[in-house]
Amino acid sequence: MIGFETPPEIEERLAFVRQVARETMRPQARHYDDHEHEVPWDLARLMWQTALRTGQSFRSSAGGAANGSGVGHLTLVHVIECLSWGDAGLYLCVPGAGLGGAAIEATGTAEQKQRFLARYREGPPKWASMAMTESHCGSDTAAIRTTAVRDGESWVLSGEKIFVTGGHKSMVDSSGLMVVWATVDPSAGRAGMKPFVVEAGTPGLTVTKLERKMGIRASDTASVVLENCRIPLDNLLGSADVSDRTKGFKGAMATFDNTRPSVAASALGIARATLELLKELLAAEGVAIRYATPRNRLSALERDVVDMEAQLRAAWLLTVKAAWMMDQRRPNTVEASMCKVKAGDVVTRITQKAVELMGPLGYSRRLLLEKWMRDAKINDLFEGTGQINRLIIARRILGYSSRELK
Amino acid sequence: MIGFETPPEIEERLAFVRQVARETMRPQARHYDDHEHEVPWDLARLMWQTALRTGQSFRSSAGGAANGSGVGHLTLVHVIECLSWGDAGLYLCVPGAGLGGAAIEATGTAEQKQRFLARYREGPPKWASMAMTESHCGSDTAAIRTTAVRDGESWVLSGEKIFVTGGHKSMVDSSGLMVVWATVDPSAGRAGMKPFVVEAGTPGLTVTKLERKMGIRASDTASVVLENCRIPLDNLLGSADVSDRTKGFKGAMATFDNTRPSVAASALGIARATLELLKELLAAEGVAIRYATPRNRLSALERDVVDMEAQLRAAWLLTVKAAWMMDQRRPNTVEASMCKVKAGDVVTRITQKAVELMGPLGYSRRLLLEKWMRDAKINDLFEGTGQINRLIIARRILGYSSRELK
Amino acid sequence: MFGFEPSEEQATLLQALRRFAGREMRPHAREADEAGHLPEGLPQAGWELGLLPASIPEAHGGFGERSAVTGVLAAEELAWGDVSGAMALLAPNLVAIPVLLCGTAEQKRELLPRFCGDAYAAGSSALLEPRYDFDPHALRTRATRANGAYVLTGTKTNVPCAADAEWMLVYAELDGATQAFLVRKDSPGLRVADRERNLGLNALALHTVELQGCVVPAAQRLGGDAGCDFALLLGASRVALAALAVGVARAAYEYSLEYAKERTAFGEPIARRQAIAFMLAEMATEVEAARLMAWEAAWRLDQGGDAAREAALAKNFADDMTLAVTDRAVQILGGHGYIRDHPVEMWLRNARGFAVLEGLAIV
Amino acid sequence: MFGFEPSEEQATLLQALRRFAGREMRPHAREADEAGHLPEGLPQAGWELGLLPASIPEAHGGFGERSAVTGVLAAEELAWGDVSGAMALLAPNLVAIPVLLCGTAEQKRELLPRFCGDAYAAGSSALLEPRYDFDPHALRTRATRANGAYVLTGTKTNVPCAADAEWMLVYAELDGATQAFLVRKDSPGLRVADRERNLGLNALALHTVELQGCVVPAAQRLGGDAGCDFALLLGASRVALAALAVGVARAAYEYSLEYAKERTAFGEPIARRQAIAFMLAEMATEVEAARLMAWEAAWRLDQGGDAAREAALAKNFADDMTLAVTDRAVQILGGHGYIRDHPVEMWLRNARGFAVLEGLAIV
Repeated sequence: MIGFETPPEIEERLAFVRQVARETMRPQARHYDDHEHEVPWDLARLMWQTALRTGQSFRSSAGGAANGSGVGHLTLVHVIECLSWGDAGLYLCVPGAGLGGAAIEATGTAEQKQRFLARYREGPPKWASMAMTESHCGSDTAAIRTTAVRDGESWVLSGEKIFVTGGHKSMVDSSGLMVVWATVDPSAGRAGMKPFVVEAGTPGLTVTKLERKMGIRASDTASVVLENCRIPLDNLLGSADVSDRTKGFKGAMATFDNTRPSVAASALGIARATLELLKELLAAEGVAIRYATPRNRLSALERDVVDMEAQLRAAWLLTVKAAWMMDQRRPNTVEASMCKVKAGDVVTRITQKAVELMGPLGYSRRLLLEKWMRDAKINDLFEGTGQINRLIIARRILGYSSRELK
Repeated sequence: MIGFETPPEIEERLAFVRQVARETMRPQARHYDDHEHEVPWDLARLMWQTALRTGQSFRSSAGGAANGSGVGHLTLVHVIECLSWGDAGLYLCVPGAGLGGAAIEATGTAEQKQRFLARYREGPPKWASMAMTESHCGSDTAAIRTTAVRDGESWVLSGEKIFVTGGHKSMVDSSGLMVVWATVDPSAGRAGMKPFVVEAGTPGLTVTKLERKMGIRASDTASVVLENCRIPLDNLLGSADVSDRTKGFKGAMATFDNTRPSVAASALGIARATLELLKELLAAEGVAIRYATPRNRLSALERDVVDMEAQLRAAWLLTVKAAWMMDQRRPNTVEASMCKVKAGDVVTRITQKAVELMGPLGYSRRLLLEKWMRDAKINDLFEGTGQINRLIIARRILGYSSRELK
Repeated sequence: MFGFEPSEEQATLLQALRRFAGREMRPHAREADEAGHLPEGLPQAGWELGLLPASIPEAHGGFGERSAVTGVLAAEELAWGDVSGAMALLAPNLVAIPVLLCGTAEQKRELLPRFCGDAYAAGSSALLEPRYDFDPHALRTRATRANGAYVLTGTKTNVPCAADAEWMLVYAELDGATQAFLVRKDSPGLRVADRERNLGLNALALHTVELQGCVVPAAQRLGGDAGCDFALLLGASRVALAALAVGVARAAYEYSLEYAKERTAFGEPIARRQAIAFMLAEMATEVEAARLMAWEAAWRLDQGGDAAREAALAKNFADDMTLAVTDRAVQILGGHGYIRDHPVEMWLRNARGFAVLEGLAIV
Repeated sequence: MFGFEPSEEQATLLQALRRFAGREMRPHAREADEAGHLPEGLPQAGWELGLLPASIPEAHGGFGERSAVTGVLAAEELAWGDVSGAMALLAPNLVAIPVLLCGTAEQKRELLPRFCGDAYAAGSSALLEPRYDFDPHALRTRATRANGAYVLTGTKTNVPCAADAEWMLVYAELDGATQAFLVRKDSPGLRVADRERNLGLNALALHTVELQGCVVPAAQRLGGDAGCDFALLLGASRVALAALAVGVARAAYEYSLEYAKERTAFGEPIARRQAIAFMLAEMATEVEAARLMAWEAAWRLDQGGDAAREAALAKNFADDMTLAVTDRAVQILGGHGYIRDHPVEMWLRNARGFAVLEGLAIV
């Protein structure tokens, strides 16, 4: 059946989320933008306690999917969209298993999932992170140089990682964990790349730098050095066998497929916030948008708003569909990349345009429009740039391997 | 010095051209669109006689450059822009040495230039054409299969060519010539590619098909079969030596560098015609364009017109600069491709948008707007698609060879 | 609930439509474009798919219930085959659907059975007017009251199948709002004038229609004295056009994708170049997004909600999308895209129509 | 004649400017952005390039003649170094150029020598107002006549160097048109309020300025009783902004080009991928086109012709171009583009300002 009604169970969850976004996150948005890397502990505790009480994470679909309701990812994109409507930087500070958890879900054994993820259902707030990128390679994830060498009953990790979202929160501010991708066999290329879990407090892992960013400044983006970082053998997620291609690099890709709609949803939360504020400000000036009028009969400003609204809707429907497919357990690589590409484009365009349409008011820090433009841009860049996602889509629709289409 | 004044000698030449465009070409535009491939003899004779009388071609810069005035190419882009304002399809029917002549200018010896180009200064109207593309290769000009084999005092050409602009006019409708690119050594790649002059009436060259096109229907786009087409040895332009790289493939490229600003100018003639008609129609409806008003304060339609005007100006200035550089005998490969890319984009956008802005009137064949949209699109496609020209620009600005950037 | 999959019934219908579009429409589209008319038997052959009767309840001679969602699914498939043909096939909708949605009991009784027979019966509607700043909410065609009847005066353009339709729905301004009137062929004051000649949609018979004091009995006002909900009809029309636009774009996307995989340059398929591959990725994304927007607006119509905004947004998006996608398809084919041996230039011309057309289809 | 090459004199100046921008501006731009102010000695160091005195005739203390073309050439180079710094360096122009173009003999005598000394003397002008629909032709700041003087009332925003400038040119509506008034620092009724905090241009001191019944003697109306040619001043201002926008874009284009050649992924520089290479080709083309448009509009100003349309088109084009180019530069740097270690995110924030700003520079 074709249908577009938000199910009541999602609406129910959103009631609380909307309230937090409106009353707790939005009013603090400017403060945490001005105070880069300050941890929003009030929000973190509130969200953590609520997640513990309800058993439903705000950062991963695990709860939903596990209880068989089948709307895990659909719920998640709705929740994330709402939280990012409140503030995208603060959303990234909401504790929970997040991207690190998604990697464990995608590549870990049942035992590992239990062992590593249990902490996210008890105790004080915790974050999880994933370390993939290295300074010499961005999109080229197969080129990573961090090594994992077996030494008796341990793996010893050595290398440097950058762009670890929430790295500081997961390892320093809380007793969380980081999923570190390293190669067990540099000669094996992607097949040698494996995910390892490093728990907070493990000697040999140091957070060396927090990036100063254009936007989403509440979120920490960490650099990490691994120096003879020793972890138990069974902290390798999945199999150490380099001929086992199902869980290694493909596991990472599965993680991204899982999380791309979440990134899209976050982008679209910013876009909706922007469009709503823009329309409110215009309405206060007596400008009403005549949606049903042919668009070349509108004022330039009205037509821009109508276009922005159409683009936002387009991106949101792609996102909902990608999440729905995941809940239906269908392959959704193309759809996940499509919604990511589109949402990244759309939020960039909408926020940039909104600043322009409000003139000097839009450019000023008195309104949040300029902040949202800064926050927005990350969505074109992380978890695969727009270019990488276009590559993924193109390979699939053309039936090309990554060798055939580089 | 930086300056933007059209020199008086160009203005003088344009007086006649403007009159022809307005009084002879424009009124016949629809007729020759409806009657595909009919030769506009009246126009052809008028332009031919005028060129003979004045000694100034409408299709090539040769006259201007030779007399040392130094404004040959500048004049030419102005002339072509004006003629295409009249009608781009009919402009391509104006007799003269055109693209074939440009190839001879770029690659021939002084003797060859005299021998082959003299006919364009006397007798009845004649056209020249250039045959490069083959059906299996479009942009990949180095892959051509047409061969030239030496047999005593002759070259024997064999192969099939498509997309020969004006092929029929040059070889069937007049005693002109065609510059045919063929390889003297298939193993030598680009180095083996050489230009050969085939004169009208040469046995073994047959025009086999005229393409039915979206627009510029007055112009013929011919397919040609060469079957043991025997031509004198010295009809090879430049040197037969495959190690001589200056005049072969590079000669072709020089031809394109020479003619790309002309193609851009033709595109921009269509664009200006479109914009002028659009503004006239709107003015008749009482719509005035407020140029100096901030554009987000305009109506959607006004802002579109202002944007179109800015884009047209941008493309035209790039074109003028590329032509100016050629007159200054400076390398202008980048500039020639820039103006071609921009003009192709701009004319496509402007004509497509104009149809939309005039609503059902724009879509109707009662106005020429729909025709100009069809005429326009070729400019994105021939003498290097937008993609190929981007490649050329990119290689130059990056300092990459064609091997490094494919 | 959310759902992105046609029902079983819809899937079966789509299969039949795809077969029909591929076999009966696509192969003849170019010839029809050049000739200026559709293949003789096409409307009848398409009629036998039973689309419209499946939207009309049994009480009025049909065998189903209208679903805008099913309508947009069908419209996309038909337009994928040929949009001129699709509009001709859907022309009976132009009368039947508005009557079904807004007609009086009498109007339904009188008109709906005419569209449930075995033979294709053309219908038509006249909304568009020949002005650059056409606005369906501010028509220049006027309806005035006189002697208990309505008198229509004005000029309409691009009225589909106007010469063949027994009934035509004419939209006119009445008391400051847009209303619709059922006008029978050969009514005095109604003149079906010349065929329009346009950039595209050449195979579809589109006419100028002159209304010069055309008297229409009060009972032929759509919805009777209460009138019709024009916003509802406009929404249903815009959704239909959006879906047709998706069909055209999908055709062009698929064609250029196949071409790019087969065409080689510099020793490999051109699809292996990022410039081409990324264009295709973007085309695929935009087509899919436009489709979902049309679906959502149609779904909202079926829920009985106000879909005016969604329908307008879906149409706006699809208008731009279909132009961009067909233009890119021509670009991918390069010089070959400009030649009428390939269909892409025709699709570009057809696609350009969407942003300037209103009211030419309804589901 | 057509010409696309700076004169010898201009070329010499450009060399000096390039050196200055590269050594004195670029290296400090990021720190200035974070700190919210320019390096202490920058305005004075820039002043020693002698740009403004070279535009003022000897009779008024300078040593040259104004050329808008030279002005845009200089503006591009300075903005390539840092646009906040460039605007501060050019701030004296905001008073001097309008006086030069439209001032009375008395105004020229009084004011121009102040801008020909050895020390940088800030100037300022107040055009922009804090509203989304700002239009320089329809100001809300009003000038009314009272007792042979003018009284100014209204609120101005983003007034550069307002706290430091001895003289400020305030634009206000008078008799339905925009006119300008020379207002001295500390005039009663003139209040330089808080620094603005914006998305970009953070190093430049931009202030809100309140005018509450600020009385200005009649002799301080620019051009005296005859007033000024505002269209001319607006044109000269828009051309300056267009050239500054080109400078920002060129910086981003060059930086991302170098990055793309050095950064490797999948075994080769990312510039070898079409997606990146084509972006760079388009950026190069757009920067060049915008530059030529600014040149042409400036040339037209120098010819004494009406350049209002050309200047508006040049600014419109440059506004869009500089946003698109800086955004693409961030895109080419990927995640690194988002980090404040690289300048491109700053350039994107600065670039976004152009479409919302008017009157902040003049040449």
